[in-house]
Amino acid sequence: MNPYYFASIALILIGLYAILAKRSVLKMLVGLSIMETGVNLLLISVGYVSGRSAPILSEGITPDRAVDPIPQALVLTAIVIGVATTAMALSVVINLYDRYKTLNVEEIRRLRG
Amino acid sequence: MSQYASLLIALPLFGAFFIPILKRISKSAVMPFLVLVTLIQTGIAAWVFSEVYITGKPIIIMAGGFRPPVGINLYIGHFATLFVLVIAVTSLLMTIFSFKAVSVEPKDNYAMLFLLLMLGATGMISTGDIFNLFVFMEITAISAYALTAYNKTGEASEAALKYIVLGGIGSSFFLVGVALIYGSLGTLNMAHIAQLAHLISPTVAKAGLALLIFGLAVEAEQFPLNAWAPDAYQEAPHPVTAMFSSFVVKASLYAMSRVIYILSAVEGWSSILRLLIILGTLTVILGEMSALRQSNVKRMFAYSSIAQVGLIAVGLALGTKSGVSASVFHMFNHAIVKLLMFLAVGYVALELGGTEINKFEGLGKRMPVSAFAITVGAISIIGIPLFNVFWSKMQLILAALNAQYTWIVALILGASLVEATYYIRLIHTIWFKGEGEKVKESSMLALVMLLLVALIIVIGIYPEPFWNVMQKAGSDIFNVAQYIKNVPLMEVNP
Amino acid sequence: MVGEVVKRVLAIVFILIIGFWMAKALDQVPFGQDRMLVGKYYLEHVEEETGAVNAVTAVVVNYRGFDTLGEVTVLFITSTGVAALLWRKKRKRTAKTEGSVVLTTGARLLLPFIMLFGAYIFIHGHLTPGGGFPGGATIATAFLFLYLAFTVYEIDHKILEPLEGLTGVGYVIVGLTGLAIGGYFLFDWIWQTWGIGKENIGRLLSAGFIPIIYTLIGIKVGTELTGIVDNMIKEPEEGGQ
Amino acid sequence: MSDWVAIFIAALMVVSAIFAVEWRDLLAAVIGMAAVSLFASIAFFFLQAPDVAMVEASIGAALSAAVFIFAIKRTERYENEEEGTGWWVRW
Repeated sequence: MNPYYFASIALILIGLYAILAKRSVLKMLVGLSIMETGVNLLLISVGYVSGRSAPILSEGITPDRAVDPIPQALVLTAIVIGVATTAMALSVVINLYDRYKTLNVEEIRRLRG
Repeated sequence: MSQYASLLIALPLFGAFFIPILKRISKSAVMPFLVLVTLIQTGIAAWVFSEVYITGKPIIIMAGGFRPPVGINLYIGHFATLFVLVIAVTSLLMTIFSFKAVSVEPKDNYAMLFLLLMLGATGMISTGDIFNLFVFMEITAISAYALTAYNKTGEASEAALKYIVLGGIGSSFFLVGVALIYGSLGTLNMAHIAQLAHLISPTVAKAGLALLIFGLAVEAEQFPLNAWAPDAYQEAPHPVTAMFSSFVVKASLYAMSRVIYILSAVEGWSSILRLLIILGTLTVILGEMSALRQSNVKRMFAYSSIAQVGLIAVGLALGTKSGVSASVFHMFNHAIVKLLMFLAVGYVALELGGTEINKFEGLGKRMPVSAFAITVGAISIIGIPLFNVFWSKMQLILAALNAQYTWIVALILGASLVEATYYIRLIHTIWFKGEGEKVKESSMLALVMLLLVALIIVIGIYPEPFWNVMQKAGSDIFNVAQYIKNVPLMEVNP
Repeated sequence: MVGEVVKRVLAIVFILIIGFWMAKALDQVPFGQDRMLVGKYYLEHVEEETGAVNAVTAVVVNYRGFDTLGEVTVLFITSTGVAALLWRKKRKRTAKTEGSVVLTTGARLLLPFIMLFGAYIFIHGHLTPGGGFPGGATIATAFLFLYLAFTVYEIDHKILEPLEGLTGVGYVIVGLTGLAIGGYFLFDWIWQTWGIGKENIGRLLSAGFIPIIYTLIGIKVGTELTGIVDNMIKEPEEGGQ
Repeated sequence: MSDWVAIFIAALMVVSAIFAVEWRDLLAAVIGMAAVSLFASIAFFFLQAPDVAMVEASIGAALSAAVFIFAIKRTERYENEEEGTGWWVRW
């Protein structure tokens, strides 16, 4: 298996493990962020074509010598969206800490039933 | 001319971006401006609706003037236009409610997030590109996170955090699914994917579809990923809860059925349908069982909403045209009924200060209009004849019988029975328990509630014209060959 | 304690199943092969249809312009949402130690250059790697420097928020102008209708509305990220909740 | 040659991800996360995606780490001792 594919699947799974098994809210968000990086790496690897160069058509690079531009455009969007989610989550965490004075998910459970 | 339907996307965006400027001029103009924008949006949606249903042809919006699959296209067909109208009307009614219901500052940020939630759902329903669907899903989701936590209490933050964690997992799964499908087909346009679906290897298609379904299941409140829903429903501001239940879920359900049906040419596709049926059934059972033991009325309605959504998913996964149409009918009815019920409950909570069941004792004497609205909604959702949900449950049962799924009939009837148990308990509390002095109800909100009650009864008595519209909308999802033909695909040679 | 172990094992098994299916599906999508379909079309037609040399920029701004509009909206939602959630009656900065001499002087000296560099990145988006998003992030970094160097520094919200809105409105208006002139939302009327800069491909004044949109995006991203940083860094005063 | 580079970067990413998840000091964990992003950005560069590499380095690594650090400053820095499964799976 290709090392980039392996790394992206490994990152996704490590992130998922952090979300499922960690108790600190911030650690879960770190996991989420790692998972998103893994997904981005996967998208870029899917668009890569061996032996070709970046899709910038200057300096004698013809269309048949460039890699696929679409996954790169998608990943640009996905990175920004990932950071947006993270920032949103962190401001929720700050509010949560103001009220509960803890980041342990075992203690953050007033809503039940 | 039909390209002007892209105002459906441009107008809410313009409105949301304009609010920070408007705030500098006059802070008190923000909420009236919100009403104005949603009103214009409703007008455009009504125009698009009449256009599509009169000509019978979908409107294809090509962004940037590039024909699909090169450019992104919006596909406003029979289904999309119907639900865009539902979204616009719901938002208009909820802005009116927001005047009363939202008192936490900063209200201008609330108005922006409100508009963008509306925009996100509109885009999810009308897009024809699988990655654009992801972008609109994130717009919907992130504004939903912010609105859930808007009250800034500990509980609201807790609910929002659950939502964010699950939503983050879902969006990562969705992207992996997109990567798999793009990697094997080289295109992202839904019609183009449908056209090339026979070329994709079954393993990739099944894994990709399963990932897409799990990604969308967060917003669509399907079983393993819906733990956020009751908490968020309970803690979000009341108008936002009504919007969640009435169109955010519906948009994701539609997206789910669309991505499933465009790949229907794939070998072993029925196993994906079976997966969705199992998820939907578990959602119904767990939702109804949890609703039964709630003492908070808003939370109870949330669980009831989840159960109905499960029924819709089961109907969509039957794999027959009548099943999809019945589901669409149920979506429409459920949107109206839950809008009414969350509006009434939210209003009661504002006046009486809480949604615990003991606050509802004697409600029939204290707030008769709201009590009447809740009662009609409850009776309707149980599925009593002469109310609208009866017809859609009926159609679901017929569709299940046609598709040889007898146990689904038992599921629907059992769910109705459980619903009857807890709703009749609530109705009993409202009308026959406790006393209290009368509260003056806002005439504007009373008018809105009575309007929705009237709509429920009209659909209940004359279901035929509505059922015709729903059948058209259902075949819009189900008939993939027609969908491919409607999109003016361009030849792209490999 | 046994329950904990069982849960952990269940989580790991669940993760491994997901990983197995992903690996199995990826096996059918071999690495490094040419599977382009629409991508090929973009590469072959990008110069004639959009005038950009950097195909990624053309895809981001022209072909998939809707995505980018949505992406900008997502950042806008986040900055609005963060501002809404961290809103308090009274807030101020609580940092006590001023940055070191190196940091303060450096921030003062470097600030215009960093801003200029950011502007360079987003104006040249159609020619070189970069564009509105990294350009905007660079500008935001300049403000981050200021926040770190000076304990009392605060950005002026009277300018920041309207600027953020104004650039967004500008983007929508550029799209609507396309609708009015070319008949399609986000239509590149400068390139396709007026044909300005056709002889200039590969130089700065080309590529239709890409530089305009990337400038708008750059300023917008810069203000939004600065707004997020500003909201995160200010803490509520005592009793100001 | 380039295979070895790929394997080396992949290994670095996985190792820093594991550290990021396992370190109890949240500040260190965030640095680990930023390292993952940074190595990913190098990987993007090798995969012929310079645009993405720039965005990942500036937004994905630098700014998101900065936002995390501000959040840690306003909450707490150390994770509690024992760990277990989270709470959202339950109803």
